[in-house]
Amino acid sequence: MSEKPEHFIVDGKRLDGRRVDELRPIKIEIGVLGRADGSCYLEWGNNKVLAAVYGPRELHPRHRQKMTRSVVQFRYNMASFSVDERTRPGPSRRSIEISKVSREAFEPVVFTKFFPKTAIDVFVEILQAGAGTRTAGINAASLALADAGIPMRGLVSACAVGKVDGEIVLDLMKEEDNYGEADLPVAMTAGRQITLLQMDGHLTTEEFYRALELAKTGCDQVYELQRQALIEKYSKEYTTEIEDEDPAPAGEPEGDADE
Amino acid sequence: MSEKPEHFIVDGKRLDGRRVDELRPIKIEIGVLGRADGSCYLEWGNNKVLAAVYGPRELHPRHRQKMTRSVVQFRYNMASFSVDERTRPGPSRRSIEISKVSREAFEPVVFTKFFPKTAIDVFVEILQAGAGTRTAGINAASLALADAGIPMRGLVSACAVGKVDGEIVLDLMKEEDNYGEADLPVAMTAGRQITLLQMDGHLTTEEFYRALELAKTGCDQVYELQRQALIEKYSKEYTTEIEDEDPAPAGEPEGDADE
Amino acid sequence: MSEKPEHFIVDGKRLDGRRVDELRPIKIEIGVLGRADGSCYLEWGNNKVLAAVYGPRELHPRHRQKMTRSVVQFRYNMASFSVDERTRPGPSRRSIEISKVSREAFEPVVFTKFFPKTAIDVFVEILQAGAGTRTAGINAASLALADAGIPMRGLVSACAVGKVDGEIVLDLMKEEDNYGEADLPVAMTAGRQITLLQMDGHLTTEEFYRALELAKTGCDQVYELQRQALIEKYSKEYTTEIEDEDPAPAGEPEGDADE
Amino acid sequence: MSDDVMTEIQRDHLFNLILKGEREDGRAFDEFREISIETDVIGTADGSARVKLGKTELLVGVKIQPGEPFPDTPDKGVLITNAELVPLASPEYEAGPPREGAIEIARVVDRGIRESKSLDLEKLCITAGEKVWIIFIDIHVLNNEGNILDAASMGSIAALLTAKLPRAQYGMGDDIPLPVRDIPVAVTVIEFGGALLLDPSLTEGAIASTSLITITNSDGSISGMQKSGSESLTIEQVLQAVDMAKNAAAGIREKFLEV
Amino acid sequence: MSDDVMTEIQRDHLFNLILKGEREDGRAFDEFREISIETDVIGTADGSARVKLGKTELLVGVKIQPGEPFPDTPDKGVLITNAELVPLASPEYEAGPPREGAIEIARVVDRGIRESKSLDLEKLCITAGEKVWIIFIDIHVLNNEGNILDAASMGSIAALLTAKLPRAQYGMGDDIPLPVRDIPVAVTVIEFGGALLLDPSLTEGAIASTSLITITNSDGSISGMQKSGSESLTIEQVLQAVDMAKNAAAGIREKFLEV
Amino acid sequence: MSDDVMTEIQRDHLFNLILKGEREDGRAFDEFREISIETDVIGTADGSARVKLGKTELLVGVKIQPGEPFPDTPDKGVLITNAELVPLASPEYEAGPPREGAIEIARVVDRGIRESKSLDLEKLCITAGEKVWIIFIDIHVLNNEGNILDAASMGSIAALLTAKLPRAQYGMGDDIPLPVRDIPVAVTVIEFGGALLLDPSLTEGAIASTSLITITNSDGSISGMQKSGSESLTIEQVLQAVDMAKNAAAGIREKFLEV
Repeated sequence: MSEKPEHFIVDGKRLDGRRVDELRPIKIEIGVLGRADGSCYLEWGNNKVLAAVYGPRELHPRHRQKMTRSVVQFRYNMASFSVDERTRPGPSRRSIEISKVSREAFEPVVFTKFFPKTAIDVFVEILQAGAGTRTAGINAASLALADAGIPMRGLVSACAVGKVDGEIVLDLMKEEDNYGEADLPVAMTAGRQITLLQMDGHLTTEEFYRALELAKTGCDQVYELQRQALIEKYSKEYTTEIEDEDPAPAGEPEGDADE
Repeated sequence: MSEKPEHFIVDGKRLDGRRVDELRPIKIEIGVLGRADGSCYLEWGNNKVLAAVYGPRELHPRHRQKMTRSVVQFRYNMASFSVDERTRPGPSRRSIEISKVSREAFEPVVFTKFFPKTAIDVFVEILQAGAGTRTAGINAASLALADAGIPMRGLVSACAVGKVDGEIVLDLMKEEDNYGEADLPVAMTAGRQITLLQMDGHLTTEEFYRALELAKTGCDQVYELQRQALIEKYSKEYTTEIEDEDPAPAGEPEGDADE
Repeated sequence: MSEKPEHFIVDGKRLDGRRVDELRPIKIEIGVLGRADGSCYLEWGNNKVLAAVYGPRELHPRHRQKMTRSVVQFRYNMASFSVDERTRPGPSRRSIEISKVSREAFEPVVFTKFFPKTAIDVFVEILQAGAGTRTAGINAASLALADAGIPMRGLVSACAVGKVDGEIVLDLMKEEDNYGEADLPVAMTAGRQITLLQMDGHLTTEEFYRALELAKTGCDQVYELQRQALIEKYSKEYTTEIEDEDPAPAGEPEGDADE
Repeated sequence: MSDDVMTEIQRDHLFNLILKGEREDGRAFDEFREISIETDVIGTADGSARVKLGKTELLVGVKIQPGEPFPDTPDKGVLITNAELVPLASPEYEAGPPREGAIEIARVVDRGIRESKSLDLEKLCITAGEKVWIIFIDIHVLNNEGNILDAASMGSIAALLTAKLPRAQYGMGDDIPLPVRDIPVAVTVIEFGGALLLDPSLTEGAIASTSLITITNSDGSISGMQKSGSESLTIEQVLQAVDMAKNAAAGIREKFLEV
Repeated sequence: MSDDVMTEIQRDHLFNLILKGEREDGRAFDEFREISIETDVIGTADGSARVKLGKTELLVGVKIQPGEPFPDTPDKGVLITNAELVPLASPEYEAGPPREGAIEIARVVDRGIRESKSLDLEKLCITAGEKVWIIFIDIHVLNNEGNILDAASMGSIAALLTAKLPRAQYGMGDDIPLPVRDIPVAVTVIEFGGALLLDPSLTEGAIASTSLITITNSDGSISGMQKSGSESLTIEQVLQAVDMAKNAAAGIREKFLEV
Repeated sequence: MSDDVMTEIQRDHLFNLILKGEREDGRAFDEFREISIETDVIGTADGSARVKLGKTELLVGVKIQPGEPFPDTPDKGVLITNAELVPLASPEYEAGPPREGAIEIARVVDRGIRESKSLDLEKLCITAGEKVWIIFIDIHVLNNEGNILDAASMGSIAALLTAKLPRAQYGMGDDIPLPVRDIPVAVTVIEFGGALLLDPSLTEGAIASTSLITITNSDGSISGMQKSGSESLTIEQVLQAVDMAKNAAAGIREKFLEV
């Protein structure tokens, strides 16, 4: 673990040069896995996460089926090599809790009544962890659900807000997460329905209000990136389909979007 | 663990002042838990145990159901903080064995044929352990079964007999249990049917005979306390019911018996 | 673990006096267990293994049943005391892999289509391990299957070939296994169908060819011993049946073959 | 299905009550059931508390022993929080390792204590990098009639407040109180039909599964939050829930927890 | 159901035999099947025994290695007893961690050896508080045709009697015999139809599931008892069973176990 | 059943293609799908590789940390290989501890590296008997479209080739490359309808379940083999498969793995 820096914010700039209300760079690829019904690869700062959706599909064992709706299942999992100290494979208490609140971040938006007796399985793999894996996982899962064609009330967008050097800042990086004074991951819909909210640390009520405001701004930016990625993905596919009727295009291999 | 005392019996008195054939103080409360079908809280010397009964209820998984009778299940469990050295939560080999012999202490008396395909679940939690938890648990379970209205051939009453300083004594306390020469927990019905019998240590056959005799005396005393507790509980309820028809009684809160 | 010897082969003789193409002594007893449908006890050098077969019998849980065939199951297990350093009871990654390849050594020869929805369970217990337990287990399992009357295309015979002091040798003993340059366990039918093949170590392609040739010779010898054991077992039983009609034979207890 | 129908009826009933500003047991929306906290109830624990919240009841035991620090915090004591939802406490609970519900309770309670810096972990270092005090908080649920989480939070801090460092037992001087610097209190607010309610009963908790837990400290600051459950919350609801939780926590702290 | 009918018929048959003073295999009520105990059968173990009791057969291996003492007995060796009811030995046994039956066998055998002080654990201390000898007794059942427990008890003490402390291997001098001071023998007495029988066959054990196990020492004293099974026993039956067990144990000890 | 019918139809289809010397995706029998190996893709790992084999995709991460050697190799580093078939990668994979398929992949890859002496374990000793480097190879499957094993083998050696010993982090000097001496490559050959095919697609692998894996080194020698699957192979097939594997491995090594 790196040393605690003396200051996190100098002249309004953070350790990596960002403003207090600025997100780390986000890169999104939709539809990257062949077997899953929907998938998304997402990089966010140093995080690298992959989400896949399978379903609606039969739910086993049967006694867990619900007669009137689909059961959303969510598994957040860290690759052993995704953190500085190798983690043992398999679920930890931490990953079980994150899986629970992440599932609950989607249950409000998925139209589960459309698919009685089925399961909708969401799998998130953290390949490289760099502060904010649960929000990165939720953003990827949101797009994987869309890619799988699961009907939803809307996308879920997530980001964390925190406090360092006494200031409320958007999207904590690793040092800020390790040594900061508070961490507040939030997920919400474009309609401002909060579907995940956790907090660790120390905030006055006023700071909490400001943090929540900043989270809104952050989620808005994330939402815009998610929307762009979907448009790009599906317009490209549409274009590809049209191009297919033309003679083969020169120079560029087809199906790039799949990888 | 405390040091081994030089003598356990001085002038006919044991370390805590008891005679060799005297029980530690026992305190019984029946019907203490709201969710269970029957329950009992029991203190015995330094033991604090809680028993609950659920059932007859559906037995899962189905292939464990018996067509002609109910299946009695018994789970003896120690709270992590109930002993000097914190124990890890969950079953140990010791608790699995105690659960087995405790279940077998009740199978002879429960009218299982009345409730085919069902389970009768008995749960005993050791909250504070002070020598003799299995017998304390059985005594509490016996009353929890009665409180749940499970038809039985009779109450099961249990106590341990042991040997210290070469003498056969009733109801071992902790030091006697740790450093004594033998420990013999016994459970029986009022009709002298032995439903549990275990022995650790070293006894001649003659000592064993005497120990069994003393166990009878001990179980008789326990039985009397169990009977009194039931009478008190149900006569009080009966009284309460009658009082309910009167104007509210002054001064005393109702429903005390539930806690 | 013993020290590495300086030479494994001196004047054409190995540490235990064998030639390079010679098997260690093998002792076979068929039908040694009363409860199993078929069984075999086999000693091979310092290995002592026991195999039992149960089935065809109902397969639980039901969703694992196959509509058109029987499911072969194989469990290779080491007794805790079978090796120098006590092993913890229960499956290890090694024993899970050996169980898999051993099962696959029999799937090609068992007529599974005769018994849809059933299981054929093969259990191998390693009681004393001395290099080559998996091949010893397969040879015993083969005879236990025959003893259980499971229809098969033929017996499976197994042995290992290895390389020590740069030479290809048959049937590695413990020192050769620990310090040798390669180990190649092979199982095959009398018809030269290879049903198990694994290799560890370092061989040139030419050495591999020669090793496979030597394995054939070894499996042939094993097959002959297996065949003899079956003949002896069943002719003895036939004799016993005839003798039964005579007055009781003097001196020799009956049913020896069962033990 | 019949369960679903029952739930539907109960839901309608509760909803109609709420429209009239009422709850099934007559409480105001921001009113707790009767609270009782009894400390030092378990002699084998280093600190303990029995909490009753209406008929909900649980025990918290604190055990303290020397052990190794975590590698990344060599000069800090270790806090381990565990919750056991034993099957004695509710017909819904099953035996086995903690599931996500129990894990969430333990982790939220743990975070409240950890993040409020209520426990001065630096003072729990014995020899840096080698030996520190390990503080185990074990939450043992006895009767679940709703709102286990708030009861667990009260019980945990109450048990810590009365716990003693068992230094004498390890030859390190006299026993001293644990260094507790703040009194974090978790309060659950559930949302149902647009209304926010404190201290959900069992039925209320089952129907309105979505809640916001807020942990506040003596100075009114927040040290932990968790949205739990399958519905979303609006920002306004979150802000109102935080206020309700803060006020309720202040009352509980003053009345039951301050010395 | 059909199983139940079979059991009913067998029960009647056995009961009718017993009324006539007979058993299905012609033995007297207090007669054991043929016993054979062979020691030093496993070269990889430090002590071992193969026991046959009629057709019941099991192996006991003793492994000895240096390790850490328990914190509360820093100057004593450690005894660990384990029983594996592997699925090879009976169609009823399943793979997996030991269940209550296997645990009971291991614990009763362990108690007999421990409580008789047969093993001088003080002499198994190497460096107090740091290093002691760990004695593993592993009971490996090969064929269950009834009365595993008595066979396990005989095999365990026989294996201990021939075991050597492997001091040479750890550079501590010459190997010496384990310090065994007494020969405890467990004898099971089953009750059926009012009669008491020794050495139950598989059928007898299945029908008359209730037994009293008594462990007696060379001087006739008792060092362990366990009632096992779902019926009760009268005091007279207990006393008679103890006598039968003591006599049988004396015979077994003299004939098979004394050097 | 319908699954079986589908399989039957696919089998016939593939078989007809093979008779014509064709495969479903137009490849030659000895032709791999497109291979892409990207290294140093995970910043939190000490070495890593992302392998694509057609649409099959997996990540291998190498983590290195100091730890204790195995007692029987006190002067050698430790190699631990693990494969996670996470449910994100295929609808057939389930969450939970590794099953036999994952264990076989991990163990075969491990053997190839270990037996080829590719990793110089002696050089990974820090202090003999006390501290050595532990090398964890974690194979994380992302998308299974057939032939995971070959991809895992390529990825593992590629990750090792770029891995660094993190000496700086532990104050042992500068980071240096791992001592890798050889480049073992595993190649799977499947048998179907008498033909031998390289790099099975998902369908081919499912239909022709029997394969021979051969691991060859830079000098063409063999350091590991494994027959896997439920059918047998002839000796001629084995010899031909070894040749095919050796040639393919040479090509892969030269093109993708040599520096």
